[in-house]
Amino acid sequence: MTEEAAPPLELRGISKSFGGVAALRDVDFVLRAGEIHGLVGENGAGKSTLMKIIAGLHGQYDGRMAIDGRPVHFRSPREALAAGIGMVHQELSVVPDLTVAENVYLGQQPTKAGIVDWRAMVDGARRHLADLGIDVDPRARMGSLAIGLQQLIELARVLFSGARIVILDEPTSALSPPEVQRLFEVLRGVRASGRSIVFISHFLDDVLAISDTVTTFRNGRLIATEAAGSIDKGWLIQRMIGRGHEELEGSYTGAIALHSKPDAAVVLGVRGLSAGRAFADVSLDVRAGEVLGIYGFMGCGLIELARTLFGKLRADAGTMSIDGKTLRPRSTAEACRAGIAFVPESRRSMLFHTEPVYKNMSISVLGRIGRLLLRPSVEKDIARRHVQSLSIRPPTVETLLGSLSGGNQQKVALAKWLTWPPKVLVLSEPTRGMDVGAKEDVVRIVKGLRDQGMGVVVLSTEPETVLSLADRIVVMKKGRIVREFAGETVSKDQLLEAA
Amino acid sequence: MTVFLRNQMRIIAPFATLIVLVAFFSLTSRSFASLDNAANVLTQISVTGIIAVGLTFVILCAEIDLSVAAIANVTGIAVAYFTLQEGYVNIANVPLPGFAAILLALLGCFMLGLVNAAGITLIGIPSFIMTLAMMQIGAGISALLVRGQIAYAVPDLVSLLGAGRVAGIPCLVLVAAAFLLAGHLVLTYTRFGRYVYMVGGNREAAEYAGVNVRLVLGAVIVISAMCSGVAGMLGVAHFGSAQQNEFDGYLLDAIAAVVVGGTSLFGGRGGIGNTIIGLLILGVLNNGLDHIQIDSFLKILIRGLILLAALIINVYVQKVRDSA
Amino acid sequence: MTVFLRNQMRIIAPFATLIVLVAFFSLTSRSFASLDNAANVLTQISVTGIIAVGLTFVILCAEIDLSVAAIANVTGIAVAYFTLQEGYVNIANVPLPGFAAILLALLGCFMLGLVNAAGITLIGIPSFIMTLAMMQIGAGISALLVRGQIAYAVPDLVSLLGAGRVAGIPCLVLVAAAFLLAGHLVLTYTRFGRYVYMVGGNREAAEYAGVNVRLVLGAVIVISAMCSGVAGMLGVAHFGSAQQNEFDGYLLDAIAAVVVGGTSLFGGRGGIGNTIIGLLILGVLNNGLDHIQIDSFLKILIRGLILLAALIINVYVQKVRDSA
Amino acid sequence: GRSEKPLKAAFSNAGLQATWCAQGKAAAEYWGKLYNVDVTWFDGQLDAVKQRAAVDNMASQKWDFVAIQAFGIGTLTQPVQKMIDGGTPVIDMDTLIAPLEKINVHSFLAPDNEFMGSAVTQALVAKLGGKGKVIMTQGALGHTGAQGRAKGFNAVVKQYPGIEVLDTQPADWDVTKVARLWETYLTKYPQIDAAFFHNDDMALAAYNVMKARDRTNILIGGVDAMPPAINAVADGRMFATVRNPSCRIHGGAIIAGVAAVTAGEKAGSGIPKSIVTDGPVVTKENAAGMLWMQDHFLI
Ligand SMILES: Nc1ncnc2c1ncn2[C@@H]1O[C@H](COP(=O)(O)OP(=O)(O)OP(=O)(O)O)[C@@H](O)[C@H]1O
Ligand SMILES: Nc1ncnc2c1ncn2[C@@H]1O[C@H](COP(=O)(O)OP(=O)(O)OP(=O)(O)O)[C@@H](O)[C@H]1O
Ligand SMILES: [Mg+2]
Ligand SMILES: [Mg+2]
Repeated sequence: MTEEAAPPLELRGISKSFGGVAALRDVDFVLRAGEIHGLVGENGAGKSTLMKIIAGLHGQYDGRMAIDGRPVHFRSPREALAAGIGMVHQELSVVPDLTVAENVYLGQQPTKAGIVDWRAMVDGARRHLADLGIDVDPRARMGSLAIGLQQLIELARVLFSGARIVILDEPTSALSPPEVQRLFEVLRGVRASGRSIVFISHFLDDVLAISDTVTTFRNGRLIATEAAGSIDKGWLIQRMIGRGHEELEGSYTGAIALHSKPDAAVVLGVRGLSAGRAFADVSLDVRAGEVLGIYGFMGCGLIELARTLFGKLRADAGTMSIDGKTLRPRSTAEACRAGIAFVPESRRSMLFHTEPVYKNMSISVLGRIGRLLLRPSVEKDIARRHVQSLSIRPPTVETLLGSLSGGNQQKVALAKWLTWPPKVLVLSEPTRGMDVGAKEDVVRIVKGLRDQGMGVVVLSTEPETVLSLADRIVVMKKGRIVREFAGETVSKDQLLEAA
Repeated sequence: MTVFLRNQMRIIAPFATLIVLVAFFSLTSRSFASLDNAANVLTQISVTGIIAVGLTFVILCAEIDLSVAAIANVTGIAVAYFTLQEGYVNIANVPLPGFAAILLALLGCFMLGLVNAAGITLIGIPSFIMTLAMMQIGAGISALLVRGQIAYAVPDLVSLLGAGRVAGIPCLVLVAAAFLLAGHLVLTYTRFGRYVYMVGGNREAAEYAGVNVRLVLGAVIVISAMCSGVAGMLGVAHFGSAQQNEFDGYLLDAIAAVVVGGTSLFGGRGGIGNTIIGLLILGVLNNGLDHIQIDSFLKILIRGLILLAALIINVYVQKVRDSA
Repeated sequence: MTVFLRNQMRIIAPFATLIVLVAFFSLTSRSFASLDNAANVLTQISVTGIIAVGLTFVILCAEIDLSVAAIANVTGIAVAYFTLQEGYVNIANVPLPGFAAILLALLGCFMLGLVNAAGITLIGIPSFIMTLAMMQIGAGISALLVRGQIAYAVPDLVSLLGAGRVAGIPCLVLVAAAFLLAGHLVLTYTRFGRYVYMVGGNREAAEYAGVNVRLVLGAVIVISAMCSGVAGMLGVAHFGSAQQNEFDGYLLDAIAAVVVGGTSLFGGRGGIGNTIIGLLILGVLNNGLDHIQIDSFLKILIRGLILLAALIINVYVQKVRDSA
Repeated sequence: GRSEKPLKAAFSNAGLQATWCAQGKAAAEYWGKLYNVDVTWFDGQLDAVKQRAAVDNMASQKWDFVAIQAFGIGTLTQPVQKMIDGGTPVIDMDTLIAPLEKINVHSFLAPDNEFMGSAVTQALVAKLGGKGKVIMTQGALGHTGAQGRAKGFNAVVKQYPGIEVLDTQPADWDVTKVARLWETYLTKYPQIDAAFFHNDDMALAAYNVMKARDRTNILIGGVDAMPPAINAVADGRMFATVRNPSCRIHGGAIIAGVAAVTAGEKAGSGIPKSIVTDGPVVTKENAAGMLWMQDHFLI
């Protein structure tokens, strides 16, 4: 080796397995000083696992890690932090009951003579947040803020913690495009100060835009590392998926023509629906056999609207009707009985990880399989059908759900509504955190359902998702519907502009 | 390890504990291992067993019910309150025909269960403190009904089920067995039972799957109150008297039985099979300690230590299962 | 609503409950609203208060400690066990100098706390059942030490702090105030205190932020045991005797004080301020009911109902706060 | 007289946590040794259910005789009946196992609670000269002993129009509740002349509160006369207590049992169905003697 200085972070021959499943196989990874290193790969490729090893969350692994050439082996996040490694995790990890200021300084509250210096904390937090272009009262309770803001505050914490190596695991999934741009400016500032950043994302355009170097992962292996300037999106998809990328790419970008069906019957009618501060005066019609896309930035009320449609949240005003019959769901069970089905955005909150696949699929239709008694054989038969038609891996219905990959879990979540198709299917962020291949599967399944005559509502903050699925698109902004696209051609830029 | 074996670990560990205890007492005491004493053990765990059936439902849903003993006590006292007492019993009670007394008492515990359920599901009070308050309320009602006196008579049916024998077997044991069996069947073979496991496993997911989570929780709390009520009525018949605080000890016993048996306090895992093993462990432990010559003051400590040991084993075995 | 007011809702609701109770008892009893009686209330909540300080830490971490009363009892008995007793006390005890007795007793409760902490953080037993087992173990040790007898003498220092007065104010009240103040300062102004809120608010986030969650949990459990121990020692001095089961009632009282004060059982919300209000609510309730002429049997029920009402108010106010 | 061959006896009492019960156990073991009886103990742990389980276990073993103090009246009937039916003499101590007409025990050795209550109250009232303000602090209201003692107290004060009863709240035998109650009383009532407690442990706890407020002029009466209380009487902290003769009852049970086995005494003929085992009122004068007798398990 003829390098003058050892790289800030160097990993050699890293392998890690959970139970019998290999998550990482013999990975060599080098992070250089002052670079933004993009990391892409399918769901379950092992990106987060590698980063968690670096951040001290997984103490048990094979292989060697070195910081500035010095060998290290972290066994807790504390040790990693002490060595200058900060990480923003894929799942939001903030303390909702504490103030914004404390969340900015989480775990490193400034002290004077051993006593927490509240004033310094509030002032410092205000300064850091201003640097990110955020204007909130640092004394406000974290939980009272929108998710996107919380995500930014968590980012602020790690960016300003003084970490020399900053790992961002899908930091933008909850951010609006302007927020993403602001984040990128800050990241460039961090890079300019000589610190290094690992940036993980499924938004390949973002990765290419911000990174100096990009590394692709597939199936636990590091496939390639290239300078960002010398590659394009197609190249990345090729490396990530390992198969032809043309058709994937097609549905993913560019302007598309909408084919709405104005004469089909309205299955779900919504008039003047309002709920607290989340959204107001929302009116929609969902027709049989069409996909209605609802697009908006994070925090514009999409999540709350989805939950209100499914009876999880109570509306303050307005009406809903199914097939013209008024519906006022006070519980999810009631909405369900009326024919509405729902898939929430987080996998954690829609599946039973310690139960087998077939129970996850049958939970919503138990009442139809048998009024009082269970009929496991019927349940399994139904589950087998779905496993086959959705090509879920592994193809057995007795496997515990927790051992499936994220994409396969997502398919199971959808499958539970397919046995007796509902009249209206509400999907919230159906592709969040999914790799392009899995996204393609979702698109295929949803379009199939639509063609059977179901009314589908897709709510998403990802323009690509809405564009690839919807027959008609409405745009929400600050809790209100501001624009509808029907029977025309629409592009990503138009959506962003409307929102 | 095969999937089957792994799934069974949750019951195998407590079962091993049980075997060790039985072996230990059989070796150290000559009077322990007898048919007569086996009947003792079964009778002694019967009242706890009936309570534990309901509590198993509650704990499977990741909730807790601290009012089981108090509700048992109220119900037992209520059924006596509505029964004609001997002349020397000094309670201003309201004698009614037997079936009416039983119905009223059951209605009473149903109502208390309903209040619990409403507090937990509608108002949103955590079950731990809602049932803590109910424990006090139950004690208060008991005190008001008997006013420090003791009642002895209960309706014939209650007396038969609680203190009678059929073919030499105490009816109480048969009733407890029936409750445990029914609980097992409901949990394993009905839709409601599946919902209980799912709600305990991931409440949010159950809700998003269209399960009426509040209804399931409410039902489970009411079931617990009803089981406690029946246990209280039969307990009064079994012990031969109804008085304040009679059942206080059952709270910890019932919780311990469910948990020592291997049902997870975090919900979704375990079942009546585990509860049965837990009941037997505690029953054998309590009974066995009476059969060996041991300092009375030491007994309490030994009981606590064995309990702790059983819990540690459970937790370790669980880890083996999860990581395997 | 301003940010400030909204943040204060958690304490305003219980405070309103307290005001209502004080007003009610002042109107219905002539002897309630006096300075002397205020001193009574303060003395009466002092032992609970010291226990509740530790329990507040535990509950803020979203754990529970059911062994507080048992550990208080053991420690109180231990300090008497190591003190020279009068001739008529029939305990084979081991008299030591006062400071040695105090140190040994504190060491004892520290060890019990450590066992709790090890069970919870190292082995992974849920705190609910670990401390349930410890409750039994504590009762067992108490039984072994006093063997059904009652001890009266405690070291002078303990006796001064538990039963003495300084400038007319009971030392016990001063000690409790000192514990509450110290608890408040630690929770608000030290990193450890903030870690407690972080661990209770989001355990994973705390861990990611580099907090040694196990250490915090372990520390909190040990703190709880130590507070209970001190409460037990001073309680023995205050009540003038050390005997088995003496402190049993303190378990529910301490939990109720913390929870009625508005600290969330799910962790991360609340604090010593809330605990103080909760202590006063329970103290006023218990004391006030002694002042008004009321059927003794009805008292238990009324206490339960008022408790429930306070909880319902807490939950509703909380909802207002969260939705605002 | 003493048994030739060693006898096996089982004892159960309410709960060894109580000093009175613990003393009883020591007395039974002491007299057992003298009479060649091997005593096995089944602790009731002050819990009706636990005692029932213990007595169930007792009933499934073989004993020459059995002696029981019930924690909850009526809760032990079934196993006790089983032992009686099996020919084992069952001696009932202190508290009824069940109303006497419901169960045929060998004999019932018990103090007269009403007498104890009235005797101490009488001593207090006499000292006050029939005039003054008194408070009774009761045990658990469900406890028959407490009910009897309250009856005795009421019977006496009724006879003296000069005596005013200020309060009679229960403290459930719990010293922490006694302290709370008495703190309130001392605030509420500027004048209290005498106080009667349903047992000495409660009386001593209340004394503590009185001392803390310099109200030691209150005459204290208690029940049980265990050594700490006798000492308190001797040094003037308490005025009087009445002996609830634990040793006499438990020792008497040994003797009654041995007589039943060796001499074939039958219930109702050889030994009366019910024996009142009363103790005297203890004041400064007889305190020392009472202590000596207890040391040797005589009363
Ligand atoms: N704690 C765990 N226990 C068991 N298996 C795990 C655990 N964490 C990760 N895995 C498995 O390891 C593999 C890699 O997961 P990882 O989270 O690293 O993927 P990823 O590349 O970050 O995917 P995504 O893009 O969905 O975040 C997956 O098969 C996953 O199921
Ligand atoms: N369109 C649908 N698509 C998928 N699942 C559905 C659909 N409609 C109902 N279900 C599921 O079937 C279950 C049974 O529905 P059904 O209307 O038969 O309930 P039920 O048996 O009448 O229940 P209850 O007795 O509580 O009224 C519902 O809980 C729901 O989960
Ligand atoms: Mg990941
Ligand atoms: Mg229906």
